[in-house]
Amino acid sequence: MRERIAQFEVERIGFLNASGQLLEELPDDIADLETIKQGYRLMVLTRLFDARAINLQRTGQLGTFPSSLGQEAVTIGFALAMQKNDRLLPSYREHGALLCRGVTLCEQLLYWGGDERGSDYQHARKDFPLAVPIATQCLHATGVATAVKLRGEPQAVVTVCGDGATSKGDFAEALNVAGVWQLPLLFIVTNNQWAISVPRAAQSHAETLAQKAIAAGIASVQVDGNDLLAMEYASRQALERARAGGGSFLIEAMTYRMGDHTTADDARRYRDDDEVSGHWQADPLARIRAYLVEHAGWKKADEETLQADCQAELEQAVADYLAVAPQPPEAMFDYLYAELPQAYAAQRQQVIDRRGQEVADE
Amino acid sequence: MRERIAQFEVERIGFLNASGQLLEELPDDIADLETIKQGYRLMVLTRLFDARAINLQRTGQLGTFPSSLGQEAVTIGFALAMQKNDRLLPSYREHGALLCRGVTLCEQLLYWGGDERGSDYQHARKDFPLAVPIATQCLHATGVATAVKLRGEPQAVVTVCGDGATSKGDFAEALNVAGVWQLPLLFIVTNNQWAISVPRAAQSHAETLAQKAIAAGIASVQVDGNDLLAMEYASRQALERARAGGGSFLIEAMTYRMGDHTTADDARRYRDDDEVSGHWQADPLARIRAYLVEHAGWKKADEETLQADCQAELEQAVADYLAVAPQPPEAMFDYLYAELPQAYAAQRQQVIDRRGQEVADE
Amino acid sequence: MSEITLIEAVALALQHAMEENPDVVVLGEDVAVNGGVFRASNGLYEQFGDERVMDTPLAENMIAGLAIGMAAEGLRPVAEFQFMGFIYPAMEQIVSHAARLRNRTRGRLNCPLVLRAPFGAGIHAPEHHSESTEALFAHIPGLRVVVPSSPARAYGLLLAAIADPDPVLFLEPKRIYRLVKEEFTPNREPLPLDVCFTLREGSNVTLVSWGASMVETLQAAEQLAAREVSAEVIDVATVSPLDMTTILESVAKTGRCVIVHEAARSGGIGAEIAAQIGEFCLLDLLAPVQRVTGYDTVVPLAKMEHLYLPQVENIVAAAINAVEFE
Amino acid sequence: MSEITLIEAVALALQHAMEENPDVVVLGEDVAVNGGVFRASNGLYEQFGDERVMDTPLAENMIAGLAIGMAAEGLRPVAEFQFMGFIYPAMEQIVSHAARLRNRTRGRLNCPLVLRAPFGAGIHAPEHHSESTEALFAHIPGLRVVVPSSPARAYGLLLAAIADPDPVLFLEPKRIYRLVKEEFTPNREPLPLDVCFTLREGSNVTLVSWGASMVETLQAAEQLAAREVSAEVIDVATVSPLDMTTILESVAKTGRCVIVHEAARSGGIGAEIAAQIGEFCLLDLLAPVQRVTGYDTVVPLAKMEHLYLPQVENIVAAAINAVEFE
Ligand SMILES: Cc1ncc(C[n+]2csc(CCOP(=O)(O)OP(=O)(O)O)c2C)c(N)n1
Ligand SMILES: Cc1ncc(C[n+]2csc(CCOP(=O)(O)OP(=O)(O)O)c2C)c(N)n1
Ligand SMILES: [Mg+2]
Ligand SMILES: [Mg+2]
Repeated sequence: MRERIAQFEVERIGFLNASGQLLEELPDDIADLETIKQGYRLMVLTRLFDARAINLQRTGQLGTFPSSLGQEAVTIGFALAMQKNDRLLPSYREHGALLCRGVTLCEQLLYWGGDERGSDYQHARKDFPLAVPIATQCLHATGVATAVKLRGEPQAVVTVCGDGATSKGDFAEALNVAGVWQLPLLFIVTNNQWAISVPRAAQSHAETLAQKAIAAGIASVQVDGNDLLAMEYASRQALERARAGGGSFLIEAMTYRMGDHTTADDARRYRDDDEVSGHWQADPLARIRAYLVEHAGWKKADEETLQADCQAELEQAVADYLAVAPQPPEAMFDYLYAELPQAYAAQRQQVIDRRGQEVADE
Repeated sequence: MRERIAQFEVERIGFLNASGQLLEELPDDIADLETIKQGYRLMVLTRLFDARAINLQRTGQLGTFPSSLGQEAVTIGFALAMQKNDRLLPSYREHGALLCRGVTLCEQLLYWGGDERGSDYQHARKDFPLAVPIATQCLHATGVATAVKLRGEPQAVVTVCGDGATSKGDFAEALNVAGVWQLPLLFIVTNNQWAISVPRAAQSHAETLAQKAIAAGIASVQVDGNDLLAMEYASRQALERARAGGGSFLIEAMTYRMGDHTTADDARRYRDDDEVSGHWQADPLARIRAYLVEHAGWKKADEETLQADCQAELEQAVADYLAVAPQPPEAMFDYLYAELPQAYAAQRQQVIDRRGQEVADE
Repeated sequence: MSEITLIEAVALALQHAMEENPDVVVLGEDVAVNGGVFRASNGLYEQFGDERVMDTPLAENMIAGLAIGMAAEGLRPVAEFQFMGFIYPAMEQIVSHAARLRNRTRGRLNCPLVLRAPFGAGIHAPEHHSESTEALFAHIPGLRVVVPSSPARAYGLLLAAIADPDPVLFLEPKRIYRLVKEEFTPNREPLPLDVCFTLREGSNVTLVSWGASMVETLQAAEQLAAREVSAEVIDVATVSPLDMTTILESVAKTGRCVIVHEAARSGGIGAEIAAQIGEFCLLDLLAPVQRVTGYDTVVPLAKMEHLYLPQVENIVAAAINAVEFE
Repeated sequence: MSEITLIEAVALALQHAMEENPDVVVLGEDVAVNGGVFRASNGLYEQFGDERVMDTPLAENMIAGLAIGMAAEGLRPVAEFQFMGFIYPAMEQIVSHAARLRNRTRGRLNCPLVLRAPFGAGIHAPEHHSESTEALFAHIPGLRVVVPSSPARAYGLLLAAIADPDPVLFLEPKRIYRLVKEEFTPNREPLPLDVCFTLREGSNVTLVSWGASMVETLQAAEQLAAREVSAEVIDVATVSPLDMTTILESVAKTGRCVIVHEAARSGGIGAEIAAQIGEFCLLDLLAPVQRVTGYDTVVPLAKMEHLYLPQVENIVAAAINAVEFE
């Protein structure tokens, strides 16, 4: 005897077409225009930042850097939906979300410039720093969400990873415990179609990545990640649900990595420029700008002011970054433990002396 | 706009009710009665073996031992469906499947008695030994299946793990690569409702474990694991499909761990005896015996002969086991590498001398 | 005052820490209703409920990651790994996150967690249940590795580990979980981390060990005394970071040292101790530092386990060798 | 004969091994079309196709488990880990399976695989891209750990690792991937495993190192020569199991030893080498064995990386110390 005992489906949400036109009437509780403008501003700033960071890297003033070009609506969309006291556990490509959370451009440059102080966020004290080891942050997020839940805080937690990351066991383990413990946790999968050179299709045979949530018995949806309205809306709904005790949620945000994986990568080795160009049609910035032009009277002058403001803010941040004095060498030891064990005191002195010697030699 | 973009369902298969009566007409290609009788014999032998092994452990003649009481139809069901040249990568509770694959009772006792030679299977040379670290065998199985596929062998691979094991990332990673590489690989999840003291419901919020396959885009089904006919049938279909290039499959076999987790466990600490007794209603042995009585003219005399034969075979195996001479102490070194590196030669000599000293002291 | 076993001492420390500090939570496989497979968390679930004593799904990597997230939020998670042989799935979380979160964020986030695991051979358990790979963790900056060798030290050191603001791997010598009993008052006082304990004073040779091997090491000292060799016995206790001061002072006095550990010899913590003695005490040494250790093999299954473990006579022989060296 | 970089030598060895033996397959993240993030498998996908050069999904634990399954079936998988800092998810598979399959089955199944990983600091990469945790793996019986320090040795040792019937962790010093060039004929001949290479003979002090630090060690030997100190230079190459014979013979001759490694000092492989020198050469030693190493810290991010790495002058100073010791 064969009987059906369970049934599932995956839905997709999007409000704007590629030209920024409404696909249907917006829900009542769509983000207000002020929020969207704020989001657009952050998108513009993020795009400028990306380009500038690559430029700094090329000129030897920054380390390896991963551009988020083309993914701005994803990262800013979910971040707009977060409350200040929610927690973010990002991957390394979420510059826009970090900005939105109050992590300064200067802090972000410091980090990518190879200075640990860049992760000592002054305005997002409880957010996690970037996770480099893929998908590991998803597990930390379950712990943070457990703590939040145990304490009865009315907050939610957001963690972000890539399409490639969904192949790593950590992701499945995190979804699983989030499901069974009904944690207030939103998983954002930024499906930008590539994990360095490995295309989405070579990563999993699943038709959607949203359906990975089914394995954990949690709800999910696929969202047009280049549609800021949809990203903000879906994220906000999921977060409200989580804060109200409704449990975890997964959003697969469909987007495209327009740039190289990082400044150390050359994407032309493994994908056609044509494929990339095609995706410019779906540019999230142009799309939301068109929406603002049509629905919020966004003018050329507004745009020019915005661009100029962002450019100025960025240049100030770069200047601040370049002016930061180096850490003292013993910083290497000073944050390893709350109090440095006696066993390492001599080594600490050694690195101070060594630096002193270097300075004397110079 | 919200649209449905994917849809999934989970089915359940079973042919016999708890009393061994047919739920509906059997498919034409159901196992023939000889196979079922062979399976029943193995189930009886496995059950006797389990009891005897526990007894050996209690009397200090065997190490920690995990009983498979109640799960015989699962483990023998899928093993019956395998061809000799298929490969098995079992977990530690698959004594019945091992028997079916030609791993002798004596080898199994040797292993559980703490002698590595128990894993040097004489008749299943390419099957993997038991995996103790949970779910790790699922990954090995993907490698074995890849090798089989690369070489164009018309074989399939079976790997087995428990309900608890499905929470470990390895399981998800293995399913994922099996899906995307379309490997000839059958995953059996022996859902016996418990992972030591942790009940199935605390392990995952997924309604079924079969649906974990959806995350990897592979097909799956839930099977009444106490129904030998259904287990053999579902496994054979999945294996034929896999051998024909149809890719991977997952079977969630629903059963119940009737005994303690192992001889080191006391299940009364965490579950009611009542719960356990209830499950005797669904005893897989009684059920398939009832089927044989009704459909194959199985008589009391047949049963008595079978029991006596199995008992004799078991006692012979126990006698053989107890008579095995110990390994020489240097065996500790002799299988570590193909050739022992010079660096360890002195240590090897030391252990020989030490054993010599012990013998002299005795 | 009553006789307490090592495993009972662990359970008492967990209970007292949870009573003192509501942020202390216990998590792991089978730690709640079942009280842990060795009963280390016996009674905690009943006393503190499922919000503070959590059975997790079966995934060690997840357990570590979960604990890190909790710790960063200010909880004091104590996570149990059922056996040290099952801690490896958590390696990435331990090496790349637990040990680094404070350093990475310049102190903004930190990681006050304890990872407990029973370790060592000698209980006739199946494969992977006999590991002593403390050296893998001792090589990781930012982590502490603590190994008690008596009930009282298990109690006091576990309290200290839980109170410590940084991550601690707390390895419990399961061979002596019930073997060693001791009378002491569980007075809610931690013992100091990062220091060795000198268990016996002596003048001819220094015996250095930790964990279950302390039993054989102390017995060896007794036998040596009978042979007029006065052995100083040091329990390292915190195997990373090492308190070399205590060890070097002792060796400077005795001129001889035998290090005893159950772990494989090559690259064991004994190597680091011997290297530092060679570096800082060379001129005091009257004999080469010797190591009495497990072999560089996989721990054999039950039938040959006894041939793997360091025995009292090996320690005695090494000490006599050292004393007779010229 | 032509000038070959270390990374080119790796690629050549892979190519030649694949040409010689159809069982050799290459797998990992980005190894196929992209040719590996450092181009170690450049051209292999084009030459051998997707059946022998496989891009895997992103999961290191899976990569290791997959390779073990393949190896047990008689293939010769060479798996790439993109950086050593990302190998930890595979720890359970490496420790509990790769290193044990042969022993566990008394030789029935074995595990002829190679796990390649670039390692070490000094290229200004992000966090986790600068690891030198070879000691973690060197402590695991059943595994070999091999570290080349020149293009010719990378070529010959990788061929040997692939031909070896047991699992080998092959760690490539990425700082010198393109820094060191060498003329040699890639003649399809393996070099021996399990032996040190003496790169320079000398009589006053033995300098022992491996991997990228060989560059500074050889430079130090030059500078010492200018100061009339004759240094013997040994490249350990196979860091587990250790060829102590070569090292001990050298130290017996020179009476002094400086060990140089980039890894954190405590519990590094330098400790094992120093311990064995102390054990077997005590009376030959004219000075304490010294270790010039990375600090017991997380490798700092790019801006302070240079302060972490052992420098030529540190090695020279240690050698001079040793020579002047009394
Ligand atoms: C555990 C681990 N393995 C490998 C890497 C190297 N690596 C960095 S990014 C990346 C690809 C990630 O792809 P995806 O998850 O899709 O994120 P995206 O880069 O597209 O944002 C890889 C393999 C890593 N950082 N961590
Ligand atoms: C990696 C790992 N963690 C923990 C254990 C200890 N352990 C042995 S069996 C078991 C429960 C397994 O449950 P399940 O997968 O349902 O299999 P079952 O025992 O029910 O057959 C645990 C936690 C282990 N063997 N390996
Ligand atoms: Mg991606
Ligand atoms: Mg189970």
